[in-house]
Amino acid sequence: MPDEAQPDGKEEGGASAPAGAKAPPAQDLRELVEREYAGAVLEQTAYKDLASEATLVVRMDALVQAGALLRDHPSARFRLLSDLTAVHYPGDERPFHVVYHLYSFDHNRRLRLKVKARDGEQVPSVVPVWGGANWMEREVYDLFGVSFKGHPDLRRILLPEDWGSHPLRKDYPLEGRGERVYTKPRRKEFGD
Amino acid sequence: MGIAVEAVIALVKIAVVLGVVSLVVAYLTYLERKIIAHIQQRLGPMRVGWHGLLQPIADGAKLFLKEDIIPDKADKVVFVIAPIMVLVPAFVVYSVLPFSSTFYITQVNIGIFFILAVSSLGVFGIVMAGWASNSKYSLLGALRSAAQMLSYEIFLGFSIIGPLMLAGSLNMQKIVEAQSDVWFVFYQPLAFVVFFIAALAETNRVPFDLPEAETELVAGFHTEYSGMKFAFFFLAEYASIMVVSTVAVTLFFGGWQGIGWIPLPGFVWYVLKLGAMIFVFIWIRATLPRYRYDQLMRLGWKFMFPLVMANIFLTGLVKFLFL
Amino acid sequence: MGVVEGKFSDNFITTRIDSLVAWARKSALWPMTFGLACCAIEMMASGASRYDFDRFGVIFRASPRQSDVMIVAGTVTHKMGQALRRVYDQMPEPRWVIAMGNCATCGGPYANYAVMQGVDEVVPVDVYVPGCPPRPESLMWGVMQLQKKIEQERYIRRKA
Amino acid sequence: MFEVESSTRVERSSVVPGTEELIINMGPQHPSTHGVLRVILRLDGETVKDCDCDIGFLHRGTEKIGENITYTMFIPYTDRLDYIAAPSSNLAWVTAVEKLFGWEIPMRAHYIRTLVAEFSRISSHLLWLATHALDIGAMTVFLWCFREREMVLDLFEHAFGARLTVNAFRLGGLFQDVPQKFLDLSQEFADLFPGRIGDYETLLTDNRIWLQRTRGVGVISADDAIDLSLTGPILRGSGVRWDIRRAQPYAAYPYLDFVVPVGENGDVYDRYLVRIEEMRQSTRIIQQCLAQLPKGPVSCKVPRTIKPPAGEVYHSIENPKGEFGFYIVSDGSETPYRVRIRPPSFVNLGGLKKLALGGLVADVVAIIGSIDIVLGECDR
Repeated sequence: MPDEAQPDGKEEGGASAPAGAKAPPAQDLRELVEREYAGAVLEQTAYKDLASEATLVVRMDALVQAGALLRDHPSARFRLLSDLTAVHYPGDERPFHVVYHLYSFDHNRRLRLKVKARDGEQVPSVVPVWGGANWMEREVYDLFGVSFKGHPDLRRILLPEDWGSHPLRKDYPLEGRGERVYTKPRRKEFGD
Repeated sequence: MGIAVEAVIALVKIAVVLGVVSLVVAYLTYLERKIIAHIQQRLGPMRVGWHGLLQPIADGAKLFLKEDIIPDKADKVVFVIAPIMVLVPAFVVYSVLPFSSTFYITQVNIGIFFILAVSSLGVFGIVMAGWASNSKYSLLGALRSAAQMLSYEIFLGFSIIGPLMLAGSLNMQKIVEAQSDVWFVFYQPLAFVVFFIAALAETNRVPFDLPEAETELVAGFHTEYSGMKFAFFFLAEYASIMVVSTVAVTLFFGGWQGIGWIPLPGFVWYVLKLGAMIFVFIWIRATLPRYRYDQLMRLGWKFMFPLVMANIFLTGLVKFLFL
Repeated sequence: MGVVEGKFSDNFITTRIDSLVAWARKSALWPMTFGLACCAIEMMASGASRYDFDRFGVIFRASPRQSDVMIVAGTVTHKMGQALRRVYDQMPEPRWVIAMGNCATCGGPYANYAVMQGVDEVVPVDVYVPGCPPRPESLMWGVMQLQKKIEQERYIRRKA
Repeated sequence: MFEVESSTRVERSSVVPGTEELIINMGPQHPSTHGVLRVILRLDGETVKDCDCDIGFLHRGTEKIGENITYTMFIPYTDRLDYIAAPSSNLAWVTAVEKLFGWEIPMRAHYIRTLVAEFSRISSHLLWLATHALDIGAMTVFLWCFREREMVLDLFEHAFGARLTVNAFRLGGLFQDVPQKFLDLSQEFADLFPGRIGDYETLLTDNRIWLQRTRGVGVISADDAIDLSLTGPILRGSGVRWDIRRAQPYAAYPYLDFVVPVGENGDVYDRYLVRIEEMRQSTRIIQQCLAQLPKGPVSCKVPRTIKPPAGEVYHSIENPKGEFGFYIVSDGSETPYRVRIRPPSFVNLGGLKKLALGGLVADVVAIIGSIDIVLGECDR
């Protein structure tokens, strides 16, 4: 799959180049997390080495702890969960990448966390860490079918309850089946 | 014979008053639309007749021809009676209003009392409408309406006691005649303020239009009403505006009494004063936001009630000491 | 009212009565505020000072029971379609529908799983107003087209 | 409206007198839900005991569409996300894509973009004020606001030929330079507008009823607001001085002087004051943009086929409603692999429950108004 090869390719380029010159963005955060939870960070990337695009791929079981650490540690203070979404890479071993965009008011910097999930695997919910994740996780559940462990109220949010599938998955067609065939009312009812 | 002639005259008077009042009330809606439009830098109805003058007639005719829906789950009998219960009291009141020193349907010694008593019946219609519709918005609207109108009825009643003490009569004619020198609004400014606020609440007007608050309860107690029944509610609302304005003019602004030496017939004075009062009603609608339910109650009981009581006490004291 | 509807042949009196009925109906078109998306903003603008729908006797009512015409202003999704149909059913006869904008007309730019391709899948539409979103002038044009349509309707005369 | 389900009916069968909670269903077609939001309220009398939002009635699958069309073709769709401030959404998309490419945009384009984005902020705030005031019952404010809003829309028409969904910006800059008439009229508007804000304030700011309806209603503390990811005027109303225009400037904002207003109590009234002040600051920004507007090209060199390198970017701007961002995953082809819209209204609406509990029904209406949602980008 060319798709999921992209971040990896970037990561290799990023990891090899800055070894001498300068540390890649978010190196300090990686170290911060690793110090507390060794082996929690699986990958570290940054698009074009931009500080605003610093990305840490974390192990799923360490996600909530790492999130709480990043939120509370004075050198991180990522108190705002800007965004939470997912990307689907079908055919991959772990096809669902759940993406968290964090922002720190104190240090005015952004960080992207990623978790890669198998199909049908439950991702731990970050609602205890960032309350705003509630609706965003419901949306990911609705549109991707990724379910979250420990979410207080995991229901569909955008689509009707009886929709049945998850339209933002790559195998779902754009002009979809619609799932619900809308029965046209008979002409008679229109009073003509 | 005498009785028969009197009966015919009375019937003619009733027909005239009913016809004119219905038409005037219908045109009140036009007036409101026009005035609000101009306050909001619009034009208001322009296309239906000259400057939209036929608009109320078109509205009425359209509503008359509209399908009359009685919701499936509604309490059908009460649903039908409710608009009548609202409309009839609003029109019955006109029987005792003195339009000029000579033109009135009947002269009742307890005229003002009669007005208060009859117009307070309207709230039953509203509660019935809200209950019978079997819809939550209607029910909430009716509950708000009941609480609001019952409370403000009290202030309305108390606020007119001051002028009545000065006039020494409950007869509308006599009250007007008592103001031939000075209008009561100058003796009783507090009473007028309370009366006016209570009147706004009684007629469900902004800032007290909670029972039909469009943005909260869709259309409140008449959400489920369509066609002519809805028109009844509409007419009743504007008819009660006319009534309270008339009472205000009679009690506080000297009824048909003119100002100084300007030679105008009493009826013209009456209409002019009434028009001014109604304009203020519309002006307020275009200007103020809406109160919240609890704030409305607080305003009534904590502010207006003591005020009106103090007013009665003061009036009595002054009257006892100096007159 | 049903007793006289469509019972009479064309003659001077019945045509006069019918034109009077049509006049009343077209002069007091009260739309249901059915704002769904972008078009709703232009619909609001149509009611506001510059365009002033009130000139035509058009005032927006919040309750479907008291409205005559439903201006479907915006994208109708499958989720919304049911609610839309229900509101339409709550409106009393005679009722009309204006499909405002491309989305309500045919789905507009949203050819995908969620969007109903035109509101005429659930309710009968009288006037289609094109535009994305239509300018208030276009909506006004739509209302005037509807008025023309109402003028031609038969009330007590037999249907042609 | 939309009140016929038997489950939402008043149950009349209970003969035993007692109190029961009323479940009321506002929307999806209700005058004060600003579109097709459905709020389900559990009421005890008129007090809100529970509140649940049902959204998605305007879910148009925009993200899915984004995955199937090119980067340029997606610009008109961004218009229809936050349709009240369409140029703002345009700006978020084009800056995100430009970040993906790493293009250098000419200064003139930056300034014009900023100018137009600020106009869109004014138009959005005007619509907010209009509907918010209407919800609380003041109908004249509605029409006054629309009067000025029409002026802004006229300006858009002069520059881009459309009123609402203007499709204002292109990747790499602008489609063409704005006409001189636009700049003249902008100057005229900027001179006139502060007085008009004063007019609105005359009607509302010191109005006793307005104060009673908004003060102490829908209070949220700064910590709670951050925890719930609220952004924009709600966050600032709670006293957090954070504005992406200042914190992470884009377009021409680094060169402009403006104040980020904040509130103290985090209630509906403070949000009102914050937005009113933001309109004043926007006018200031417009004045500065017009004064400093540099000469030069309005677009950088854009290749005929737009094929960004593979990778992912997240870029957000300060929309009138909050943080509006795009997360784009590119696989190196002409269409994005994944387009994620970070919607401010969606996230802010998530805080409604926190804000509304314990209030009255009338407060819910005021609170929804003060959140300032637009369902286009809430449901996407």
